[in-house]
Amino acid sequence: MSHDHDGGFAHPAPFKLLLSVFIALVLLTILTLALSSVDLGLMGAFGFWIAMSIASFKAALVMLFFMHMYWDKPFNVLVFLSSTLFVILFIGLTLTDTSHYKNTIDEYPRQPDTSTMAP
Amino acid sequence: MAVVEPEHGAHDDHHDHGDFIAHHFDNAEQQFDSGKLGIWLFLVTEVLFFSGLFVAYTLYRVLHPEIFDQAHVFLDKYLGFLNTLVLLFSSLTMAVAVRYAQLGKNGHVVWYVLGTMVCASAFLGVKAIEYTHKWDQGILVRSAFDYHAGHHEAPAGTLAHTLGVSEYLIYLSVIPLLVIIGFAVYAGIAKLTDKPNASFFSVCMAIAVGGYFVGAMAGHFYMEVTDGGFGGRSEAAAEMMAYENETHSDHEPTNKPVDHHDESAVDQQTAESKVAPYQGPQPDEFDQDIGIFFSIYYCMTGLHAIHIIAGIAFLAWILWRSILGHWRSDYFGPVDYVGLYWHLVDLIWIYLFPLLYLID
Amino acid sequence: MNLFGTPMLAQSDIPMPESAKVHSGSYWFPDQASAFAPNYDFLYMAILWISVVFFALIVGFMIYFCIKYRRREGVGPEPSSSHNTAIEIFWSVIPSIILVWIFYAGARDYFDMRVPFDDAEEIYVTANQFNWKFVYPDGDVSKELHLVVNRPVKLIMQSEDVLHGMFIPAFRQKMDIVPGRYTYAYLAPNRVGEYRLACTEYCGEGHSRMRTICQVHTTEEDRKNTTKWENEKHVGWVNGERLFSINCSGCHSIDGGVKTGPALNTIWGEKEKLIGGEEIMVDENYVRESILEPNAKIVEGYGPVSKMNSFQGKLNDKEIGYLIDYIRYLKEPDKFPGRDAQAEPTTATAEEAGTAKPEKPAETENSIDTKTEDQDN
Amino acid sequence: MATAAERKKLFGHAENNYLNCTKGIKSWMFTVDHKRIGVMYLIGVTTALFLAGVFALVLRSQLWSYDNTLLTDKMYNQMFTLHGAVMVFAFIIPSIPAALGNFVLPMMLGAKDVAFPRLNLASFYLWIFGTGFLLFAILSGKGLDTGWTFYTPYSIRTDTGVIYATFGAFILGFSSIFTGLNFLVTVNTMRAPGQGWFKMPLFLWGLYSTSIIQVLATPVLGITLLLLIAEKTMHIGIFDPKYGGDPVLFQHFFWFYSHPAVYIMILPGMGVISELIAVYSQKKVFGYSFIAFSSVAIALLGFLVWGHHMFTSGQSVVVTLIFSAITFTVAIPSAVKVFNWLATMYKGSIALTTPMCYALSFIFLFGIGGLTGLFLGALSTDIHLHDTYFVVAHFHFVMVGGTLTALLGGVFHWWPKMFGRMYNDMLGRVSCLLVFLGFNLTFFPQFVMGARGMPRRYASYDPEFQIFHQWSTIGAFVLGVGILLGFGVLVYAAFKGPKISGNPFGAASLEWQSSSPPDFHNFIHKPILCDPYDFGALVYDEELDTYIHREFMEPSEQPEMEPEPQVH
Repeated sequence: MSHDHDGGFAHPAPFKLLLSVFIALVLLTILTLALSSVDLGLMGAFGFWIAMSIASFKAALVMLFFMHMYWDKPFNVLVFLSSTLFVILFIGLTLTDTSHYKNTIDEYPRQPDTSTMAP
Repeated sequence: MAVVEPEHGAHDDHHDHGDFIAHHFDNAEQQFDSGKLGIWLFLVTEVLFFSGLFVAYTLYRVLHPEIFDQAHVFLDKYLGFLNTLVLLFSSLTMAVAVRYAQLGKNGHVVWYVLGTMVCASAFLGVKAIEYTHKWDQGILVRSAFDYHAGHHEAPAGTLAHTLGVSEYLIYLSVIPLLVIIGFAVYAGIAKLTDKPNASFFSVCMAIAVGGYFVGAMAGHFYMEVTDGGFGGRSEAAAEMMAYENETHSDHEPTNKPVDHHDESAVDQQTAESKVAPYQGPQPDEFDQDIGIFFSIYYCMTGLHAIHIIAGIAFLAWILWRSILGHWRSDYFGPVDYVGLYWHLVDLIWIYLFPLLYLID
Repeated sequence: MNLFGTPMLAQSDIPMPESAKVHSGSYWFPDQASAFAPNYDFLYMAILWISVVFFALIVGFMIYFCIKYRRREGVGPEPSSSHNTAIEIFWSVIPSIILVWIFYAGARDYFDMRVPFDDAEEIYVTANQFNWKFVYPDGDVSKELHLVVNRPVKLIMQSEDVLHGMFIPAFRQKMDIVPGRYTYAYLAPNRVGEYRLACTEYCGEGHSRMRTICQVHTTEEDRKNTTKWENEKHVGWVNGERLFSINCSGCHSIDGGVKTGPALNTIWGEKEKLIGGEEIMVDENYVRESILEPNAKIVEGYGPVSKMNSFQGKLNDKEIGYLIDYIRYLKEPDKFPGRDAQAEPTTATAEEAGTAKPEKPAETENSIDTKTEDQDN
Repeated sequence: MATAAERKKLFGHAENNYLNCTKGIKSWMFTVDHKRIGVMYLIGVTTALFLAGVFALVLRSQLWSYDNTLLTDKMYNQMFTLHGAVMVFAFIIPSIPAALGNFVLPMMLGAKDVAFPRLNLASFYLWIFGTGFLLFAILSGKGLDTGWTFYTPYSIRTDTGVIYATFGAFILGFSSIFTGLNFLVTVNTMRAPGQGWFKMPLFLWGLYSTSIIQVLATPVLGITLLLLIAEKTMHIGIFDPKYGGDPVLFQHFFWFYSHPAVYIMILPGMGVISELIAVYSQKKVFGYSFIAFSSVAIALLGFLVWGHHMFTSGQSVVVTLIFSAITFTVAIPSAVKVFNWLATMYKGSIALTTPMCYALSFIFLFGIGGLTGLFLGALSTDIHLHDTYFVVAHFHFVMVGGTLTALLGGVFHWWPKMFGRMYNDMLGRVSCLLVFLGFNLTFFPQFVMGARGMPRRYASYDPEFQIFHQWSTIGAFVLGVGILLGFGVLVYAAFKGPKISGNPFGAASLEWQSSSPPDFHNFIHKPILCDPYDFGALVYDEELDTYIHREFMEPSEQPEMEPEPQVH
């Protein structure tokens, strides 16, 4: 970040920009909601990925402008985004494993659990 | 080369130290950069903290899609949507608060931080309605899951009965009520003892926590209007029923609304033939593991709610310092840091909303 | 208890089976009693020698440098380069190549240990705190594992409470037993004798007492005659239940619910309507036929072509018998001996429901103690 | 340049220093000074070490004979659990980073403090509370008998103090996170002007890599323990098979943290060793950037190998293969470090002082610990060795032979800086010898036992193994005596040892450019930035009996020849 002595290191985001980001976020939320109501099965597996893509786009908007990533040091951005890498790693390897031994769980006879059902 | 010079005279060429620069920093910018990196790293730990729940969610959703299909109809997506809007708006006010802190306009910061806090409380209010409604119906974590369809009436004569709300809601609301009363009383005392800042702060806090009741009333009103809520559910289930009715036209079509406010539906269900059409949620149709969805739901939203509460505490600290007029263009770090934290809470919700409420 | 045949133990007065005396483990290893053992021992020794060579080099240089370059009056450090990319790459790459080989060798042998044998004897293992139970294909039950030499075995293992681990050092085989699912272990005993079998996954108070024996017999007859079987013969329907859950439960329910195939809980002895309109009595023959030739007679509502695959060659007569027992049991459970009849330890269901209660040490410990003492004396 | 009087003020023995600049218990309890916090941590982790060490000796006593009745099975299980939990969570993880790191890191950077001093103090108090909760699990009367891993479903079924202990570990986790976060920020933003990344001492690289792991992995431990508490109190059905959960999933959660945590334990130790070898060989570290990058590489690769703790757990074959393959890649950077240390000694001027003796025994013991890792990384051998004493011996060679040895070496190295007094070097070396011999005697027999099939966590065992266990028990007591001796030597020195000046060992990193003990502000002057391993930049000041940077000497005073470093 360049350091100019007049403005200090603050980068106030323009009010209009923030407002338009908010409006975009609201519209995207409505879009997700609408898609989930309308499609119902037609989208199939894609529905999930579309919803996730929209959520990620919203997240990107929040991060870029609300969280000032747009003006922030690249190192900070790298630090934060690297966390998602580790989350993906965590999910990915664990899921790979469980999906491979899932069949051994499915074939195991489980007693229906009634012990904790309230009367 | 004059290497031996007193350390404390070494910074004369730097611009003035502000009041808030800690002794071990050379200048305001180093302090700000340190804080900023620190908060980003903290957010990294937060992301990884939540990651465990996302792993649990992903695994159970991939391995047991059926329990997610069965369970999500219990979540009202319009209430989720309302909460998303509230949280997005609070993010906006927070971002604006940061902007004014950067410009050194403390008065503006006060109002926008207050707005953020009201939204945060309102979010919790809506959440309280959602939770208590589920508790009434026995929609709990895996081991305690004991769904019983229908309206839960509070025993006659209780306050909950008079208000037409859940008993649990009354219990939950006691806490914010006490907080509000506490702040209101303290505001009066501070006023009398001539502490205008403290008085103003307490009034603001009372208003901020009051947002809880706004949210709760909005949620309750929605529940009343939709006759027990379940906006998402009735719609989805109705369409599914229509679909089932087409494919199984030889069977008695059941056009009964799916909210099953009476127990007769259960009997009807058992009387059905072997190949019964989908009827909406009935206790005996569930996979026995359906409660795991709600375990994950409660863990995720519960942990998120705890973060909201912590956020309110941080915001209160920012509010107080704004009232004292601490912020200026070279010292606004705390507002920025709390803002980043708040946006992260928003970010997590942005993912939770489709993951929990909008399962197809 | 001498299960190991080491000289150290041989000194003790404990009487031991003849077979155990002829074996002795080497310095590093217990007896080699399974087909996996030579591979394991080879790889172990290979890594050991690779490590010894590297270690000797490192420590040798370290000591040499300490002497040669010890600090002396008036002698400073000699100048030498502070980095040398060539040599650093050299000593990164050489170990890498060795590591790749170790990984390959380990993975290759691992596959041998985890891939099922074609015609393995299937033995069901049930572990609980802190006992073992082994159920053989013909329904015999024992508290020790009894195998026949050169007959490969598949252990189908389940736990009734917490994690356990099945470990037979002489076979170099180990597998955890995870509650809520089956885990499998494959054994290829190739040497007669008695070997240790121990629990290796910490399971609570009596963990270290959860030890038993794996005895490898010369012949099937030997096993049949010399083994001390548990008195209670395992009843058929319990075997059938297990087979059902693995083979049938995907398509047939036992609670009256509709799945791909008809529910089986109430059909025994009833007349079922077939597709052609005729009726048939559900009896041994019909069940057997349905398992082996699913298409022969299909119940109305599930046709016209059966979605069921034939189990010809997958289930033998004895197993089909167990399944028939199980279907009969489903209809009239009262007429069959319950699970408890086989002195099977009760599951901890009731205990687990509320706050955990202390275990019943008296019962459990006794059973362990008697077992170990039997062996000792 | 500075006059002799100025030099004495800057680099001599300081009577007014951080230890006595303010007085009273409150001035320590509420201090935000990183040096004081480091000292308090040192006292804290030493206490934890002794506590857990006593547990260990009780364990070893029980194992003296194959059917000993010193402890009941239940007590034995509690004892090894507490030994493991206290050692891991309260001692090893905070030991080098929080105690030595806190003291040394800001000074190595030429900074006045860490970036967030109050957070630093907070993390110390979190450590206190966390350890307190962990110990409360003992005092609550029920003990704790799950093993430090808290594996489900046993941890859900047992009625012992799992909730206290997990909550304690949860708090300790946050203590660790805050320390790591603080260090990351400090290294990033508070390096002395002109101190580039590759001008940092290698100890800082070790700490930096450690902090990366602390920040990234520890939160997962937090959520794992929270979920475990929820599972235990409410039965949420994520880990409990009775309610549709999956116990193996818990192991994934747990090891996603706990494997990287192994590197939290060893990486700072490696950093300390890099310093010690360089200083006591008076040689620039060989292959600086290889060592630096190998630390970061180990930290990142450490996240990809957690499944190697689960080869027999019911993990699928595919994932097992992946984890095994990646496991071997971690071996490379570790090996590179060892080779580079040796190359640093080559043609050096090696002084076998106490810290150097510890460093050499580190190389020996860590060598064994690392190489035996190969047996456990290879799949077929791991099947046999998993959950046996072989594993116990392996990780003790790494954690005790590695981390504890490095900690002792580091403490002996920086002790004169901390307290301004010198210890008895001969007794220090004797303590090192006792630790070395005792340690090998304790754990080497365990390799043999493990290979022959002795399972771990056994209160009683087959008589075959008795002789090995007896050797092991004798060794454990020798090890205990060695550590106590070292402790005694240090404590005596802190109060009664001969006073000493700023840089007695001729080390070139910045923390030595101060008085001993350091001033409250660390440096009275701005330290002169130089390469941390440029020992040629130092000259010997006879009057002060210490080494100082060449630029502080008058030209006339500078000796013409290189000074020979002195051995104390």
